[in-house]
Amino acid sequence: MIGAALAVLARDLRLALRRPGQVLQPLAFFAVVTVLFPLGYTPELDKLRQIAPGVLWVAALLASLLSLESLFREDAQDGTLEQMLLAGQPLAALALAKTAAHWLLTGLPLTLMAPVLGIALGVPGSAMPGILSSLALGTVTLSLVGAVGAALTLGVRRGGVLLGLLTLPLTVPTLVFGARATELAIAGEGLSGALYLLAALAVFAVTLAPLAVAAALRIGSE
Amino acid sequence: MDGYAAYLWPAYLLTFAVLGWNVLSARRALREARAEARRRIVADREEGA
Amino acid sequence: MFAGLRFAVSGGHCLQVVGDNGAGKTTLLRTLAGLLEPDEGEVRWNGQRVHTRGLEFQREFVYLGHQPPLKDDLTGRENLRFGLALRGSLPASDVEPAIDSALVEVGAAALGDRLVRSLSTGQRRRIALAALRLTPARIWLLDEPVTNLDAAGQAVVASMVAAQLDTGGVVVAATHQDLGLAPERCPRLLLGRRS
Amino acid sequence: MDWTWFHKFGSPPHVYRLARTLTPWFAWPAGILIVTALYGGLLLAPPDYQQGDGFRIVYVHAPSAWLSTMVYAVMASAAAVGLIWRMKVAHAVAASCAGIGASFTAASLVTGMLWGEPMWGTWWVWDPRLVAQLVLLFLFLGYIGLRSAIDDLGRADRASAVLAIVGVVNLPIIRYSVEWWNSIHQTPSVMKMDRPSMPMDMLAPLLMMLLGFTLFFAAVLLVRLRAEVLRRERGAAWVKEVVS
Repeated sequence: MIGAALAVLARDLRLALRRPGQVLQPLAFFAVVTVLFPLGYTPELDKLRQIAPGVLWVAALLASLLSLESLFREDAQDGTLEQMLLAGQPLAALALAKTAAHWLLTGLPLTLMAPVLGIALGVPGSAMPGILSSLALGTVTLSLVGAVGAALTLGVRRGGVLLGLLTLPLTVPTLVFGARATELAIAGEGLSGALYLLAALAVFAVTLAPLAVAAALRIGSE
Repeated sequence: MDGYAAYLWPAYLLTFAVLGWNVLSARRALREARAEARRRIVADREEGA
Repeated sequence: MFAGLRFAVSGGHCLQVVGDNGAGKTTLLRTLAGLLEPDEGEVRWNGQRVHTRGLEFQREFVYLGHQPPLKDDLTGRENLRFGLALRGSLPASDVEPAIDSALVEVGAAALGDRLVRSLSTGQRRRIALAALRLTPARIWLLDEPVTNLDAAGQAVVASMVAAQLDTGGVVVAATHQDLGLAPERCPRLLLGRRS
Repeated sequence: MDWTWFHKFGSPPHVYRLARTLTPWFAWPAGILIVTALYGGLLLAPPDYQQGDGFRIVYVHAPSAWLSTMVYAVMASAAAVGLIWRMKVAHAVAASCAGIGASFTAASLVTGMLWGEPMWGTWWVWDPRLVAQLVLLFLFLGYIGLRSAIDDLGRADRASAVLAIVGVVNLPIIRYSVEWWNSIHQTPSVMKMDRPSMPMDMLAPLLMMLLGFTLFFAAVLLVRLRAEVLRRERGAAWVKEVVS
């Protein structure tokens, strides 16, 4: 079972390396959305610093969501999803492996990029460790919750819009705790409370979301 | 109803409109489902004949 | 889709499913594989219901749909390696030799290191046949196994099916083409449109 | 243990007939309770010492808010039963709940805003309960959207069931996170009647409204369930009997 899950993870990473453009797209999206705020609001760093937590988190949320739409679609189209369904392995483990690949390819790069964008929003350097750790934890939950939505909307008309409608309300807790952690980091206060909550969400999602994804994938490939 | 009438009545009106809508739409759904089932029976009978 | 269908296949036997387009050949195979659930009735394997025995049963069969499950951006060999790792049926040291011999067997030795993207439909089918050859499963569920294959490829399928039956396996194939087996060994199941 | 009752609940004709028999038993008490509570709430209950007559919105706001959460819970439970025991009638119950739930969630939002405006002087305040209701409305809309986007009924039933279960698991977390968020940002909340002892003539109409709305939901659900079962079973022999 672990071997099969690792094989799925390795395959998805290898596929991403063969088409690096797909990995870069969510990152570019993240940057573009963040850059729009100074243009749409004000270039004054003092004011931008106040909205930086919300901007970073909403932009990361949307970037992660956009890339999730195709999480299972290609596998469904070329038949390898069915191959996984019939492999005699627990589907939840394979789903977790696919989500882990998604996090490594999207959540982690988004996290690493956030400090750079944070500088553009006037975030002080002392806040960077807090931003990195909160986003690293939060994007795990985002990938998992989004994977449930992606599995449910697999092969559905206008699946992208629906994916947003299904997934975004479920990401409210991550957004609340994540943005708060970032706010505290910028203010230079202790943020361990918010990080604990983010970690709890991530653990909860890792435990339950793969089961929901597996159920949804079985239903979707009928 | 001191100064609150302008808020109180719309709230009551809206809630009772929602109650009414629920009754009407449920009844309409049932009526339509029955009509549809009847049409199906007529169609089956004509096919059989 | 279809109703009133009842059949049994025992070890060493084949079942050839024939019928018009839309008669439900693929639906039947997918139901046997447990991908679809029958509205009524059940599929049994060794007396146990397939849908309650999910994972155990899945290791007993391999399903090959009419589209070979291959990733365009991987080579044939990488695809085969993934399929083996997914099933976990071979120890790591045996993987490469097994892949080599399977590729030779299906006449695709030269194709293994090319990206699947660059292969023709028939060549992809050959890679899929190599995957079938590599999977130790007693039941083969094959949807249109010989479509898009040239005469040599069809002969490969026929000999693979014969070998599978000789070892006591079961093959259920949906195809109109002859698999080169004696009729008593491979009865036909005709699916007709519901009239 | 005797499971025949369970299988009976899985049988569409039985459910259809049972729903038809039970509807008036819920509908009439619901109507009587709501009308009585209306009289008690608008005429008999004294004005609130702080909020004056404005507090009377509670008699329509609270029952709608209560129903919205309860309907979601009923919907998710029915969906879970349908998913686990493959009971088609349970899926029909879940499908019937969505529209009712969404309408009451919307009603509770608007009445909440109507309550808030005279208190806060603005139509929308980021009150945690309003926000939670808004998220609940999105959950209902997502459920309805997913259902309508899948053509195959069996798939739509099961996919939406997974969504409803995911939603109901998340709902407490969402509520908690919104409360937590509010406790940091300190917005005032007036939509609470959390006085230690609400006088009986204020409380009684509220309790009657809550019960009345619950029974009302049951009655509407039963009618919708009949429609849903008929739609799913058209062509079955028992349908001919009940409609002709």
